[in-house]
Amino acid sequence: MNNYKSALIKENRNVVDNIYSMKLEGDFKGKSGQFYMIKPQKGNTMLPRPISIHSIDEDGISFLYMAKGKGTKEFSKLSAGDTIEMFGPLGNGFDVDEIEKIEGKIAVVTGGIGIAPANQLIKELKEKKIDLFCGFKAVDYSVEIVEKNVNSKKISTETGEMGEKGYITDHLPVENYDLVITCGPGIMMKKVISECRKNNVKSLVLMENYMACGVGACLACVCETTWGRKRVCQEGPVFSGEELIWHE
Amino acid sequence: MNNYKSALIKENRNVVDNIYSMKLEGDFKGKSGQFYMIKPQKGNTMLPRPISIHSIDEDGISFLYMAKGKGTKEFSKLSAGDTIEMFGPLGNGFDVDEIEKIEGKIAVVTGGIGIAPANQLIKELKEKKIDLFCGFKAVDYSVEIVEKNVNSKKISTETGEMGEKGYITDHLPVENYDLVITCGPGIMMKKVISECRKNNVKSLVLMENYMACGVGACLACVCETTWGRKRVCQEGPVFSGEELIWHE
Amino acid sequence: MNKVDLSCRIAGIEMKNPIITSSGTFGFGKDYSQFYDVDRLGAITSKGLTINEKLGNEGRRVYEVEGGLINSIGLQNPGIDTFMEKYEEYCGGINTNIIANLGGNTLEQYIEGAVRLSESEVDMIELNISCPNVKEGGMAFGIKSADAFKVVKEVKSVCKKPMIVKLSPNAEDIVDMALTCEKAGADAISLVNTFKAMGIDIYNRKPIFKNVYAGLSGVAIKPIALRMVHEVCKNVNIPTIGMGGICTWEDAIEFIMAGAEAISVGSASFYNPCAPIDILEGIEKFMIEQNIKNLDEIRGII
Amino acid sequence: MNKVDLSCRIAGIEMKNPIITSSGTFGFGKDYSQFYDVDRLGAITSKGLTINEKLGNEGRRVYEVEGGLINSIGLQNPGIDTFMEKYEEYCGGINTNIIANLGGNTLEQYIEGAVRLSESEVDMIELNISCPNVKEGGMAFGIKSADAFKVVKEVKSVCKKPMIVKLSPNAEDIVDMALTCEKAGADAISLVNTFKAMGIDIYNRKPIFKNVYAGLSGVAIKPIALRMVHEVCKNVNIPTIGMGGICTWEDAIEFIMAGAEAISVGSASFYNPCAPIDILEGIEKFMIEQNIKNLDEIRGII
Ligand SMILES: Cc1cc2nc3c(=O)[nH]c(=O)nc-3n(C[C@H](O)[C@H](O)[C@H](O)COP(=O)(O)OP(=O)(O)OC[C@H]3O[C@@H](n4cnc5c(N)ncnc54)[C@H](O)[C@@H]3O)c2cc1C
Ligand SMILES: Cc1cc2nc3c(=O)[nH]c(=O)nc-3n(C[C@H](O)[C@H](O)[C@H](O)COP(=O)(O)OP(=O)(O)OC[C@H]3O[C@@H](n4cnc5c(N)ncnc54)[C@H](O)[C@@H]3O)c2cc1C
Ligand SMILES: Cc1cc2nc3c(=O)[nH]c(=O)nc-3n(C[C@H](O)[C@H](O)[C@H](O)COP(=O)(O)O)c2cc1C
Ligand SMILES: Cc1cc2nc3c(=O)[nH]c(=O)nc-3n(C[C@H](O)[C@H](O)[C@H](O)COP(=O)(O)O)c2cc1C
Ligand code: FES
Ligand code: FES
Repeated sequence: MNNYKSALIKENRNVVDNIYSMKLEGDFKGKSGQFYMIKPQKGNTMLPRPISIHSIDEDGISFLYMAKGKGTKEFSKLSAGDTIEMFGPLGNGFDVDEIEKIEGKIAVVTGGIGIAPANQLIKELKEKKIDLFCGFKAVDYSVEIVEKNVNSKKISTETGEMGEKGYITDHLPVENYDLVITCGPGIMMKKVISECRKNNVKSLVLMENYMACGVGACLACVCETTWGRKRVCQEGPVFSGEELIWHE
Repeated sequence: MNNYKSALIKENRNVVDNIYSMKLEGDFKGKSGQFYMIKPQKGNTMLPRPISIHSIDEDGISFLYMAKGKGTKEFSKLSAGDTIEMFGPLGNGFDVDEIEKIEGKIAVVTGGIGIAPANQLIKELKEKKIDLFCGFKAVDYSVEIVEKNVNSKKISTETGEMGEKGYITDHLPVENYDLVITCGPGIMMKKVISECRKNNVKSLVLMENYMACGVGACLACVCETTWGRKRVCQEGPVFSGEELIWHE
Repeated sequence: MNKVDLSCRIAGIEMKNPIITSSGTFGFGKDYSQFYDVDRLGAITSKGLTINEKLGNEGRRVYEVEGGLINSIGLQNPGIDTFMEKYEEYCGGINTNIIANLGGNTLEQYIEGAVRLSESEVDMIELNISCPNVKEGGMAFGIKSADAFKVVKEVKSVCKKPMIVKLSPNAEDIVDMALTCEKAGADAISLVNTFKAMGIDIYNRKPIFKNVYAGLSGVAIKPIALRMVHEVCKNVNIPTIGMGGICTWEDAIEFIMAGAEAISVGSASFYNPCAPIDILEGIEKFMIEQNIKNLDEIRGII
Repeated sequence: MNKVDLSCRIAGIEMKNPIITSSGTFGFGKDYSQFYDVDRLGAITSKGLTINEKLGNEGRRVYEVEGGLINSIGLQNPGIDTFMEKYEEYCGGINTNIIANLGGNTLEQYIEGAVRLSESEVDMIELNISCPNVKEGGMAFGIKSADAFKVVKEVKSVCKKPMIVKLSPNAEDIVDMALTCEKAGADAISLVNTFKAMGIDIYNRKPIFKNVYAGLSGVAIKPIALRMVHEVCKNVNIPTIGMGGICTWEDAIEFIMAGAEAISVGSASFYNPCAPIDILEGIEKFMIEQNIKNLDEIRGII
């Protein structure tokens, strides 16, 4: 049972700018690409927000999140000892066995906070090392904890302050890969998918959308696919680039 | 200017049962019978609640309150270091000079949390010692800090656990006094006033009512007087027993 | 917990308790079974169903506001035929009353929908003339009593299941609307659906929703919904299902005291997935404490 | 702060900024001068005034609900004559536009009230046909457009001040109501007044209010009020004052983008006595940041 429960925050640390890392101790379930719906027990927002599993093991779970709107800004004000309410794991998550069966090279391409789910994925890909491409606005974060499991990494920032200057998609040789996995802003993922399609490269996409229920009941979070409008929280959040249809 | 400000809580202590004492440090204004509108900075209630000055001096202010409904229950969950928002002092307050001019004996009669404003009043009555009558449900509170300034005190509880058993009004020889000052539940104050009237004894009453603005603007808090419907927050909360008209 | 009797009856259907989950917030009933046994509920209501499959609205579909939620789902659903073919998958194994919520754009679609659903296994049909999120029909039938009369009467004449009519709070005159639906043959009334509302993204200078207007639900609407339920209950003789912002058992008791035979929980499930069960247990506890043996003792007491 | 132009114009009256305080939440203007200089506001609106003194309602008058406030004040006021006699005491020294809110139970009372107030020093009259808290008249005139037409037309014909008509969200058809008032001669429209709502004390098994129904205001109603203001602004040619749950400068900008010429702050003053000024300063800051020189650049952009 996916019980709705409350959990004490072990740590809620400001990583850089508006990026925070929240750790909870205890027995949590889930795998890469899945997410939890979380909200502060005391706060002014009532809807929980979907946050990916950034790291999970026997000791507990951690989330990496960007304080961007009302809900995540409330998260950022919490401290160790505060209580959050949560339920999960939700969504399909990545099929790591299938991914590991891929013959050839795999790239993981993240934009901004898209690094959050990538971390757990890379941890789980034990048989397969990947090439990591991370784009950020101005400063990078969380890359150091990811990189020990990767073949290579490339970082770019829009301002050029760190890594290469420009969008990460400008530095991604799609044609060298057999599978590209991407999480990040819609506009970036769209670009990645269309490059993959042009080059006949398979892709996997972690979709985001506004959610209400998180469990498939409300149809708030649908995205367009070749097999109809599908729920990001249920049939997703992981879709193949081939099945997604992008509107603007 | 009666600025709207925030203040850090110095202490928020559970006195007994659902009675709490909240202390704030700093420079606050006000006198007995006046009140502040207060609310937690973070919380689920938006309207501030009127709370009497329980004690005020150069070091700060304290409130004594009963956690009974939504608002005051939220107060009770606050801890030292949390922020409240507040404005005041509001209302007319007691005219201590006038009270001290009274020739003869004065009784202060409180019911339950009505002891809160009585404390500051008794502190201010330097020239005049009073007889204190306090009624409670089951246990007394805050009486010890009041009693050093009084001639005599009598306590009653409804259960008889402490002091005399029964209502405090049953133990009050109104006819012995020249002025009776009362704060507490409406039903008790009504009884006190009617006894005073029968015995031709003057009385002063600290009225309560539901408030929205606290500053005279909304007319939520009116009570019936011989000179029209008057605002507890503005023309009150202190009224003379003679001018009040009680509806049920 | 055997001491109290929570049973109630809507349009001849016995319910073990008055807790229903609202259309569009509970899928087809199984999504929340990961949190509790949904059979414990008095009834569940399906997502709005239409004769043909509907893709729903484009663009953003939900927007949180203070005290509420604005949604623009637009009746996305697989269509009644698919629902009936895959009934096992959607509702199979659920052992409580199932209410099918029926939407439509035209009178013909409503009639056709009711004919088809009459052959299904659902226990009741809730005629939704109050959806603010579809361009034609939908709420249009729920604004003026005269428009509602026609659709309710005609649908009722073909409907072989007990029929609830779901009212819009945007109706011109909610009491007249309820009376009209009663006269037209409704077996029960449910209210309220969402309030027509909007939000604006001030930085992008655009409405939040593609359709501009969308439906407000959640605790924000509770005091208005409660008033409407009270007004309706004082005026009609058929049973009423009260809803709109019910989040706690106290809210539910308010609606029952206002006269509702049953209550329905919508958006609250998003805030707390266990809300319907928490409400059920809260009501039981209140009844025990207050020595209420049967909800009839307090129903409509206001 | 000189870089931006916040001025606006309602019914020929120049206002230095679009921030008004709402009737019934701001006394006669001076109560909040302990918090800030009320002259900084674009206008202030008086408590509802009636021909004869009114004592207002008995019993509880305010009740906090989630996201809002239900009130049952019942137009307590000293009467227009006393208001005019003691004008100095009530409004003397206030150096901004003063709007007198005019209430009544009958057509005659409204007419008489407008005649008297026309002789007063107030700058505008706001005809309140939307108060849910008086037994007769009040909101009754604000439900059906035909009823409103008569009172607006007749009052306008005797009113020598610019006349705003304040609409009720309980109107059967808000757009038709606004158009009707425009046709009947209103110089401006303000909306919304409070929503008819209720609360129940479940332990005492009694309604919270003696009158059972009372008026809901506060942030809970904002998304609905915003939609109504938007609908009205798209349909009338006279200026509109938008209100209903405006608590932050962002809320105010939403109403302006929806088309409001000015906005009015009501219950928010109870939550934060400095709300109107915080909103004013927030709007100025937003304009500077977004390089908006004049609010006309964004007004009605949605
Ligand atoms: C499956 C899934 C996994 C996610 N994992 C993470 C994660 O690990 N870390 C993290 O920081 N964020 C994650 N997100 C995004 C996160 O849920 C949103 O940022 C959050 O809901 C925003 O809420 P808010 O109240 O802060 O912002 P809002 O006030 O709702 O909006 C603020 C801004 O954020 C944007 N926004 C809001 N919600 C979303 C959303 N769901 N998708 C895209 N943009 C949005 C809007 O454009 C808006 O401008 C995930 C989303 C999904 C669907
Ligand atoms: C001038 C003044 C001074 C006050 N001083 C104190 C004080 O020093 N200490 C203290 O504990 N309380 C004081 N009160 C009462 C206090 O303001 C209320 O108890 C509080 O507003 C209740 O809010 P709530 O949200 O907890 O309860 P609500 O949820 O609003 O109501 C809970 C219960 O409290 C009762 N109640 C609520 N508000 C009032 C009220 N204003 N008057 C009477 N009964 C009410 C209701 O009957 C209800 O049953 C004072 C009130 C006034 C008007
Ligand atoms: C996301 C969402 C989808 C909805 N879909 C439907 C629907 O398909 N049919 C319907 O009659 N009502 C629908 N509603 C309205 C609810 O059933 C309910 O009437 C309304 O939300 C008020 O109740 P609440 O405040 O408890 O949510 C929907 C509401 C929400 C929030
Ligand atoms: C306590 C209170 C008293 C009110 N009195 C009046 C009144 O006398 N006349 C009137 O037209 N509106 C009155 N209103 C309605 C407000 O002016 C305003 O239209 C409504 O509260 C919605 O705005 P808000 O949500 O910002 O409060 C009153 C509102 C409140 C809360
Ligand atoms: S969030 Fe409700 S269906 Fe996905
Ligand atoms: S609380 Fe508003 S007038 Fe007293």
